[in-house]
Amino acid sequence: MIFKKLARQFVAPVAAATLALGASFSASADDKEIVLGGSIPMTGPFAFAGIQFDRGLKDYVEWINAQGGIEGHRLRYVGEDTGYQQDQSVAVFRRITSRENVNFYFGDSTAFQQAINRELDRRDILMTGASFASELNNPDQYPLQFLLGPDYSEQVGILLRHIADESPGARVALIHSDTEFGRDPIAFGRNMAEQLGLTVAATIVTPPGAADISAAALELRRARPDYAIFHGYVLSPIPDFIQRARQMGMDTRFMGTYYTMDQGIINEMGEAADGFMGVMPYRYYYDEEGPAPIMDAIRELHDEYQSTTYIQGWMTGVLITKIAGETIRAGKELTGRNMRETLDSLRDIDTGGIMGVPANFLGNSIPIGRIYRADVSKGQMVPVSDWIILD
Amino acid sequence: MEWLFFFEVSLAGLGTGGLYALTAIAFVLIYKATRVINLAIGEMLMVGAYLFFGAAAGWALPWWLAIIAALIGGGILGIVLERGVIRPLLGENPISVFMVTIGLGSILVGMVELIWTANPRSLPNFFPTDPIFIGDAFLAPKTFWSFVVAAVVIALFLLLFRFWRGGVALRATASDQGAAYAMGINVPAVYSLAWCLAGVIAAGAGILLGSIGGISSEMGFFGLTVLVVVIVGGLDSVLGALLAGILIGWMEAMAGVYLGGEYEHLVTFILLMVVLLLRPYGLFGTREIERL
Amino acid sequence: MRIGSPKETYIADEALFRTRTQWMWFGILLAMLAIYPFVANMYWIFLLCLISINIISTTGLNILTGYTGQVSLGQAAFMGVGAYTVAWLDNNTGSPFFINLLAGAGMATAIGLIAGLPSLRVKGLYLAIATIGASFILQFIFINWESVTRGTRGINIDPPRVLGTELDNPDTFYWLVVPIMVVMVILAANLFRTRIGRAFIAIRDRDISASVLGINLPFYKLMSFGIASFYAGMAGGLYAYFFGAINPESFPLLMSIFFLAAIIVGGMGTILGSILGAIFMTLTPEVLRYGVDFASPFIDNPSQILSPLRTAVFGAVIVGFLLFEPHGLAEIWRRIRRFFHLWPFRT
Amino acid sequence: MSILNVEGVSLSFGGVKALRDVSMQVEKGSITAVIGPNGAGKTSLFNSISGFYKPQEGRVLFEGEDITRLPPPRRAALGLGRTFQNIALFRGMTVLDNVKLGAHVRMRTGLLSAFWYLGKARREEAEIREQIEREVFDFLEIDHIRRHPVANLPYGLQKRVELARALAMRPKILMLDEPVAGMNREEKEDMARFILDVKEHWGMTVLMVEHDMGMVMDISDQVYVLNFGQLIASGKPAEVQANPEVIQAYLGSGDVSTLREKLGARKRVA
Repeated sequence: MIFKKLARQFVAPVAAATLALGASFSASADDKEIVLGGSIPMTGPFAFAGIQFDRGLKDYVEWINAQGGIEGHRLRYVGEDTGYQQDQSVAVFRRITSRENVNFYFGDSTAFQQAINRELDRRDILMTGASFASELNNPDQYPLQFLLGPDYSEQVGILLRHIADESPGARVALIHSDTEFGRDPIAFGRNMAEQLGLTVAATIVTPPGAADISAAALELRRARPDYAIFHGYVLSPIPDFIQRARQMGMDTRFMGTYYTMDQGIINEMGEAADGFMGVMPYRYYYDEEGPAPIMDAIRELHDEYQSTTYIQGWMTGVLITKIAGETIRAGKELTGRNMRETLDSLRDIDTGGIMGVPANFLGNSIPIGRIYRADVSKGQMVPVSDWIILD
Repeated sequence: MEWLFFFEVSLAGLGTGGLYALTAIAFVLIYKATRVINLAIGEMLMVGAYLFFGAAAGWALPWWLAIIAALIGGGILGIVLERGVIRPLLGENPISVFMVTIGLGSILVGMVELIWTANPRSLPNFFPTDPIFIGDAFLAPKTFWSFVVAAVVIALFLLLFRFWRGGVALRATASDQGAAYAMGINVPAVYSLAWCLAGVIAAGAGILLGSIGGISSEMGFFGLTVLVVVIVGGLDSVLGALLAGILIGWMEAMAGVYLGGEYEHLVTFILLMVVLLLRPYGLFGTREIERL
Repeated sequence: MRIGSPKETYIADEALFRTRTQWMWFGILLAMLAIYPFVANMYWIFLLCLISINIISTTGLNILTGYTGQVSLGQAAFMGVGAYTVAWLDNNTGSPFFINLLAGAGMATAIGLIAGLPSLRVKGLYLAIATIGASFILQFIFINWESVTRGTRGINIDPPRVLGTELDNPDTFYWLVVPIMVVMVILAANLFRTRIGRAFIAIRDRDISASVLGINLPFYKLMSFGIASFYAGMAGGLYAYFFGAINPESFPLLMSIFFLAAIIVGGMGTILGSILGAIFMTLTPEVLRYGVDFASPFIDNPSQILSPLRTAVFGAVIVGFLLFEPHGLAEIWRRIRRFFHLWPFRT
Repeated sequence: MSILNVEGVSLSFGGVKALRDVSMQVEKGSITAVIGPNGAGKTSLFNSISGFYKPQEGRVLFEGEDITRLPPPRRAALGLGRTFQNIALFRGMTVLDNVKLGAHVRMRTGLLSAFWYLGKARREEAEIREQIEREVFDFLEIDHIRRHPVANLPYGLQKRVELARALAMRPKILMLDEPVAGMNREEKEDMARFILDVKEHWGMTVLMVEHDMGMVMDISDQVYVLNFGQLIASGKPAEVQANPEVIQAYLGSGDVSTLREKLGARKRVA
């Protein structure tokens, strides 16, 4: 079998024999199908999210096809593991696009989404993905990409907005990892804090993969901030910071951005997580207020808690469905550029309740989020603000 | 306040330095006995931490039993590596052996990810959590206790090295292999012993490190700093490893606070380059004499 | 079976390919490379472009480590220097791509020479560790010299243009990268037909005797560093053009280890080894993917074992070759060839 | 006229004095031998001359020029060629490449030319090859093994290849460190013949360290005797042989192999 597969990929598409074979799997030539490719980090350091994206995307695709697809077109999802390595992500993209007629693509990292940008333009594919990098939120440079929520700067912006509302003039510390991910919103955050009349008490950088943050924790204590915003981490070293801060008798309120805000923070940190806040653009699985048909569908499909990254997979599906659906209705071909036009024309998108308010793109992002707080006694994240729309 | 802060940061740096020193001892032990530069030391440390995690979280053993299991596991790992891979290559070009340890590191990472996935985990906490104060200076309990444990283990090791028969055999082998052999010391057994002990020490260091900052398959990166520590100290010097470990731990903490976290590793590696250029065989290492 | 071929002149006997058969095989290889993009699909063309870039870098490292005996774990960082130079020129001067590539290689050479300075003081493993230090410092510069490197955000690079055509896809880029690769491999092979190449090998085998025989060790060691970095810089520049975007994380230490593994697997100190090693190491993950695909009905979560499996196999390949075939694939190849030379008379 | 002058050279490693105030002269076109019991400092003297060791005191003059501070490669370029006591062939190269490497200092190919292997590099390689074939391979009778890797050659041949490599340098003075050590009678005789030929046909100066008294006495013009790092005698072979201090040194050393060799030498001389 494996040899057959190898042969299929290797041998010229010009050869007659291969033509026959090729036709069998490039079924996408038949325009009744919409293909979503994906470089998915099923393994590696980002696997916790990648596995959930994959599940979410698969479930959504099954669900929407059961509903009759997108304007009569079946949605098909083709994803492969990248191990969260940029070269692998590119290789997977090349592999999938060289045998499928891809309309949408899901990328797994900022670096990859940047690197492949030129190729999107050439192949006329619309991309979204795991990255919320502010860098990508630039329609001039990245016309064929969109983000699944607020970019990292906007996430920090939403947090700062909340802080300014809650305690004007508060002292804020920014703690970030020395990575592309970590550095992303810092300059913006410092600016915005000043504009909002907040004081940036410290900006603390931790080296990538740092295990011991003793000295950084002392630095934090010296700054005595009212709030500390973590960015560029998933979990570690946040619990350690919080634990040390409590031991040092600090009453700083700690906050995180999207990828920190999953249930994991409660499960891993236990008691210490209580009161941890953060920004979340999507409803949590257990957030049942208001009409939310998509959330209902998810809850119907799964009895147990589904992570926010799983819901991010659905969010991808919902947006794709809107964009592709509108484009088809306008009688246009499903090219990246056409769909970008559609995206720009969309107003007040109904996300089926994943976001609590109608969504609007601003540039490439949807700058909407809400502040949630970890309530350990309930074992849940509870909303502490209304939906905040940044503009 | 500034001086207090300086003092606190210094203490925190010493805490990390203790772990560097401990791991460096494992490294030096292997180097002295078998002349192998073991780049997989960081990965051995990581495996130790994961074994502890597996025993404590997976099998739900009490933490002290899990530690014992992890230490034994680390020792076995050391023996397996030595017998399986290092011994067949002894006497070969040292560069081959060096590269084999790089390969081993990669295998260990792959295995750990296969078993436990690449998700970062946190270890059950087994240190007392009451804050420690030295005068007015605060010291995080984890840092304090891990430093204490590291210091005790190092002291124990030094005693062993000095007085125990196996330790004497180790030292004899390190100073002159041929002579040790002629004196009836079972040199291959000493090799295994060195790797085994180093495995145990590395596993212990891994548990300490993991209990401070959590574990992940990337924590082997710690080994690179340890490599700098032993180069700065002198590859074959236990004393050098101790002092350089403390020094580098302190320097990193200082750089992290006064320059910024992005400078932590930079100062380490600049120190490395300076030492290599000015004193290539480290502060306390033995200079190798070249022959025609 | 092939028999000895008498030579008319010493020049003929000193040639790169000494027999008609060798020339014929070389011709066939070139012809196959020329036909390849017309018969392979885009993905396989992509892979061959990637392999070519890796061959260039591996060949450079093999000159330094395999031939001259100076272990370096800085090859990826030097590629980074080449890539960043190309990216900067591309974005700021608009100079033509071949100028950029040469400038990238030149800049990498300059940095490589500086990074090679410790080789005058220390050797062997100490040197390997010094190169780790050098790559960390370079990495730091990539991240923090924002005005040039754009820091962690990375830089985008426009595809090279030849005669008005953008080489923006593997099937066009192929015609840039493969010829450069072939030329650079031949240059490397030539080097070892001259006194410079011999001096390198002499330094590896017995540096002190070499010195007494008239070889200026510091000069040739640095030259070797320079050449290796030149190759790395060229590969890095091509990498930048090929992927169209680079960031500091594009050139991790792991990549340097990859090249080191490639020369171990291929064969240290042979040009053929660099080629075979780079091919093998680039394709191993592909083969594993097919393997896991094939095994997928029998295992849980096949997609979740692939990348740890790759990591483990990567290590196992290094260990395995060092233990069982220290001379690498080139030696295996030689044995196969010898078998056919003598066939059918001896086996 | 002397080509090489060693003037009051002293060398010590830590506390150990390897050479104490050693002076000697090598006449142009002669065969000069340095003998002495094991550990007498013969090889240290050689290494001081070729530059691997830096003597603490004294000077080394080559053709009247002070070369004491020159690094080894510069000395090689001036015309000091040598072989090594423990064969120091480059195991990763063929016989031909090893010998070509000997000619390194005489070649001028630069990096660019080497890469393209056009013009200069190509011409120079062909010239050197032709010279080596004509002067060295034919002479030392090793042309049949030119493409062999040196690692697998028998000991005697390896010694010969080493000599070939030194000759390819076309040195003004050829320094041989125990050229016949470990050889059988036949191989020794071959080597002695080669050394004489080198002197007679090529007019090359030879300086050698050797244990084999027979050979030393047979072919040397001048002999220097070292013991405990000091020069204890010098002169024509016959004079040295008769010197009681030399006999004492050899007997006193209790060096069995040297004694045996010495006795063997007597027999042959007689």
